[in-house]
Amino acid sequence: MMQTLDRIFILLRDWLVHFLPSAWRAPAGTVLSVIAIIGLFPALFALTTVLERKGLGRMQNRLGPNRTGPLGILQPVADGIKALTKEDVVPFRADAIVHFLAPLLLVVVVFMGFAVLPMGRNMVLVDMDAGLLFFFAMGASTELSIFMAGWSSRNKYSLLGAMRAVAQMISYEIVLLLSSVAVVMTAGSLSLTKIVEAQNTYSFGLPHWYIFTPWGLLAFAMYAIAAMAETNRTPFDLPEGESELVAGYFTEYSGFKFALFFLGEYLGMFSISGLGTTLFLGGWSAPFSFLGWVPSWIWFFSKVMLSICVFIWLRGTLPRLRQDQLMNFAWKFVLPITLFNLLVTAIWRFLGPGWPRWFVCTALVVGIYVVMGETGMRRGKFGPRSYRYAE
Amino acid sequence: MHAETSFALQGAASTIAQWLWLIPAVPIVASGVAALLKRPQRKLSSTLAIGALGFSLILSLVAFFHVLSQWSAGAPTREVVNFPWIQVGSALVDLGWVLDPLSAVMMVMVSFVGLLIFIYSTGYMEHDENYTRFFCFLSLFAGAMLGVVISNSLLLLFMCWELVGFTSYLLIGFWYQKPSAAAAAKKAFVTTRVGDIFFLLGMVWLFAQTGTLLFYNSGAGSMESSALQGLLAQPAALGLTAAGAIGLLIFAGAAGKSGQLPLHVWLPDAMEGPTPVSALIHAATMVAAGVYLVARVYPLMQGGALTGGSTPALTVVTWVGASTALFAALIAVAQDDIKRILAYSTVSQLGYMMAGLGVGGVAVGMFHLITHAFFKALLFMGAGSVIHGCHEEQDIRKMGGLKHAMPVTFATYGAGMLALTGVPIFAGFWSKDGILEAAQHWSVAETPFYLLVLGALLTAFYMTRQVSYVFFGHYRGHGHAHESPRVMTTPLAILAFFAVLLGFVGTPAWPWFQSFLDSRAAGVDFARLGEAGLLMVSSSLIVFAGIGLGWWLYGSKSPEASAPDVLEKSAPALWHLLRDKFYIDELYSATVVAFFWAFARVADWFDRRIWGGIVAAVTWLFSAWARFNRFLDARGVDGAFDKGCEELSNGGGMLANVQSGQVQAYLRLLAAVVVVLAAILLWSSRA
Amino acid sequence: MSISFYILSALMLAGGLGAVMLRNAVHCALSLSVAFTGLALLFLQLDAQFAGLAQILVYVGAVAILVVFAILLTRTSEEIGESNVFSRTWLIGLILAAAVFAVLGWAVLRTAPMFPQPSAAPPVTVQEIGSALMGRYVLPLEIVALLLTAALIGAVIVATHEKEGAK
Amino acid sequence: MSPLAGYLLVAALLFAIGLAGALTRRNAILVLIGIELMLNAANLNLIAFWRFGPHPEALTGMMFAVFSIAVAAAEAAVGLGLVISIHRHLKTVDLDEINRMKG
Repeated sequence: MMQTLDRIFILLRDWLVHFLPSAWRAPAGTVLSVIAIIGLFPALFALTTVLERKGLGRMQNRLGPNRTGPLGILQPVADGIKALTKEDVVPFRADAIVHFLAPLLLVVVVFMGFAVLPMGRNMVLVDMDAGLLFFFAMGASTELSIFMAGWSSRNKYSLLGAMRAVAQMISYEIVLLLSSVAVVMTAGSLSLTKIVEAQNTYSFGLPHWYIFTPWGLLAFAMYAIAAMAETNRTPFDLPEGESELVAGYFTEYSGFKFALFFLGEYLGMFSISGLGTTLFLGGWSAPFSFLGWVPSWIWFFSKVMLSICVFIWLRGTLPRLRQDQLMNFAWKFVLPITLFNLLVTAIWRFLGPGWPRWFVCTALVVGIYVVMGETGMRRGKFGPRSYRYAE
Repeated sequence: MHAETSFALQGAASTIAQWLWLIPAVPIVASGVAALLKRPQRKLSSTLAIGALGFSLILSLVAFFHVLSQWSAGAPTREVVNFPWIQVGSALVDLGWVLDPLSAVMMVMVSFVGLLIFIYSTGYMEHDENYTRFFCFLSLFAGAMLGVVISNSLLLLFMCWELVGFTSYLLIGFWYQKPSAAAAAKKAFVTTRVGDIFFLLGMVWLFAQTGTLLFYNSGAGSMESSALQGLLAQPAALGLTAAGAIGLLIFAGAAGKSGQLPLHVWLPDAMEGPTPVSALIHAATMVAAGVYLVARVYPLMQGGALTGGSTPALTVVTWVGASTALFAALIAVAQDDIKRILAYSTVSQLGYMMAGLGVGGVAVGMFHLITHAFFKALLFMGAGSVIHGCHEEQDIRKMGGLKHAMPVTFATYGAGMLALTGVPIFAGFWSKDGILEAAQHWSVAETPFYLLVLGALLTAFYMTRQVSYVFFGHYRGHGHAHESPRVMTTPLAILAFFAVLLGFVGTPAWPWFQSFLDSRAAGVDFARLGEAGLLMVSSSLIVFAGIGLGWWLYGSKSPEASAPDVLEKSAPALWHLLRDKFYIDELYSATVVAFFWAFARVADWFDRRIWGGIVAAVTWLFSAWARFNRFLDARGVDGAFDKGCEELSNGGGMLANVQSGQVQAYLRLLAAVVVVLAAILLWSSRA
Repeated sequence: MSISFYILSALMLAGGLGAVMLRNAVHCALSLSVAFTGLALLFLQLDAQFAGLAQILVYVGAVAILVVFAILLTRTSEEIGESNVFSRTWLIGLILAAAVFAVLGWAVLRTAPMFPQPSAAPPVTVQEIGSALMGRYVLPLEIVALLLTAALIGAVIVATHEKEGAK
Repeated sequence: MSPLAGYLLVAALLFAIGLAGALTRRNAILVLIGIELMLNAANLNLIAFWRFGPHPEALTGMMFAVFSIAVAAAEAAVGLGLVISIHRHLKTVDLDEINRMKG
């Protein structure tokens, strides 16, 4: 029973394609799963928007949207209709083609990122050997689209926002990459499915997720920070800081394109959370060995939604950084720690199983964290601003 | 690479054996960190050092109990971990560390006493401005010493050995602004070098013979039968076997470190260092290193002869030890500096250990080493506390009556003194008595035994003299004395405890310690007590005689600071001979040092006159030749050359126009050339 | 010669042409990234998965962005309607480029008959590449690491202000 | 025509395009773009030779390409840095106007 429930989607797909002649089945199956992904995540997106607005509302001691539908569940539908029916305004001197292409590129690229995420046992679109690399390649391409959007709008707010966004994303992408390299070093593979398999073992009923190792914990913390910056979420939402530049790079977008950007941003959140889940939280594996009977995809999506909730929580909690603080934080604090963490991971790998590596690695991790914090604070690296404008 | 293959382990060593290297590594790392601190942070550095050594102590205890359990289980008690270090030609040099009763006992002793000394130093050095540096050196020293203890390879041992020497140099010369301290440090360093040269020779010889420097390597080590047979087989000079000769060379190194005749001169001068250093160097570690080394290479010396029987090498060791024991004791009688007296007594006690090794085997010597480490550390730290209390006064004639002023110090010091003199039931009694007994039954000669007995008498005498000077009578110093802080007295108390009781692990009735070292089963039989009883009684009688004599001469009446010594009044000549240490230093400076001075002067003269002259002549010739050349150049060559240059520069000027400064122009040119060349190439390879 | 090859190369060449021909510098940069993407896809088609993805990651993700930044930082005036984006000697350049292509193409066509017949795709996993990088090619890897570090520092030093105060 | 020849021709064409760009543009950055294109053409050659060469399993060409990608990144960074500093000094990136370095 539970087996079938676990494999339900695969069975469904196979059942659907078995009507076709055998030659077409494989491609048809792929198409089906693509459609499933394209259908599923926007739905999640809709759900999340409600969740976020209501959650934020509660944090600010007010009720969120509660007019459309029971408890405002239908709010996203209303929003969607509004976005679709709105007039699509393109600024007069804007670069029409680029202005049009930017949101499309963003959404397409973000969607492609999902192709390599294993969302359950045997539930991955393309089990690519270099899956992680593919994911990051796609992630890297989003910056281009954001720049296109900002530049093509011929609006200084948009351009500034885009510049900020791109600078910040590049800076934090390095961190993102390096903190996942730690996992790759341990799992010995770039294939996300293999990484999940590597974590899907238990001792004393507890899973061997990488977050439960000293280096893994540090790497995950850094990953989470970088992920927030990568998706331009608070406290790293300078690119769209309303108080500073109207809405950042999509100031000049309206109607459906705006909705696309919105969608892209949330999809980015999903995919990054999915990757984090896969890398550190054991992907679709159950948190306790005795819970193994629960279908794997349930675990995956619950973990993803959990991290989304953390995103929302942080947005409701933290104030916004300043641009120079952001950069200093990336290059002078997070990056060094991540690099050092690679070293720790190597030591972990080198020492081999046994108590010593726990002892040594924990000491190192705590040590580096304390030392970096101390020096950073003492030198006032995160202190007063120091801008330089390009002339 | 997988973690499993990270260490090239040999033999199935237990976890603790595999991680043994942490014991020396941690203090060394700690000292490195202390050295790298941006600005001196006193608290942090001392905490670091103490914590590191404490960690080593814990690990050593773990190791010790591991060995203990192995032993009591009757399992083999020696575990080694070896790994290849470098490849010299075809020979592969291995390093490694060993865990056996000997090293286990040593490392526990070193780290424990060392830890106490560290704690003590936090009090003693409190007002020193180079506190941080001091602790950096201290823990480096401790780490190096532990390295000596655990190393399973003569080479590794030698490295750590040199490191020990170097750090002792740093520590003795810690107050380098005092010229005497600097000189003492230099002296210590150079003198020990003399021994180390022989050590190095012996090592090289050993490597040449056996092709390995590992002590134990599952049958292939140099201390194991297969290698030993080869060494014993082939004779060296003077009826020594190669084994014996190598052993003696290494012993020379040991003698240098642990101040045996004739290399003892540096040790008393080393008193210039801070007192904790003296305690560390003279009591626990450095001087012990020599004895420990001899114990390590004992198989070489013993050279197959059964215990009881002796070999030339062992005979030499015995004689050197015995004579040192008496000699140093004699000198100690006539010293006035509290620490110098202790230093000379250390030398003489080391003599006892060496003699013990010579006559009685590893266990006897090592037992005395251990007990001595405790009570001598106690005495030194007590002396330090006394000096501290008397405002940095070291002359015992300027002290006195301190038993009221500093009761804790007095009590502990007294315990240490009794242990050193060998009053029954105190630790020193058992260990020294073991040595005496072994010496008595020694097959080769009687004399060493009597030397040692005489030494014992003198020991009792001078210790009594010192104590009565320091603690009895009335205070003769300036200011008034005060008790030392708790952080200094507590270690004293702990050490005193051991100084009193430690002896019982090795009584003749229950030779637990000895049998542990020889990894035999321990047993209790009081019959042995009976056998040894006569000697015990007599030796304790001798000790009491010494004490009584000392008390009669010094204790009863409290002499004035300025008044000449009692002995001086009775036998001035002898007194001055002793006081000036048999003029050994003068002898050396008159012979060895003077010789090198003369040699240096000769070389200098030679340099100035002969070589200088030749060089000057050559210089003159060349300069003359150069002048001639210049003449030729100026007249002949230049003219033509200038003309050529002119032409060239004109041509360059023309070519310069091609270089327009336009990047793309260069690129164009490049592309064009590429096209042409490629075309030519293809065309030519057409056929 | 599969059909996808033609499509991809057409895409890439179009991107390249755009990168060198368009008047607006930013458009040039964007179409440059199109060319990069096309090239990456060609790599993928050549079963060089790793190289292709690395190509996207490095070029589209980093180099293109760098170029764009540089363009925006060095913008003197509004490029729109800038009179002549081509240098005075553009004709010579064009001719030379054509000549180079002619020579190269000639060389290729002449040696084409002796090309080996296409073999089956080599089954090369990332694992192998990694072990090769850590094994046979470890020295080049280290050198490249050094080079990258030097380049990073150098670029920062070159691009930052000389005058004090500003960071 | 064998596939290798096709790839090589495409690479040659890309190279020529890049060269043309490098030779004809005035903006220094666009010249750099051209150079990047040439580099990529070379990479395409390497990969093609690796794929159709006699020993694909040796990975030589692949490694060469990967390394050259890495080096190209460094080259771009330094080159653009230079261009920016030139612009800072001369207030222009027009190569026709930059001719300070003449003999």
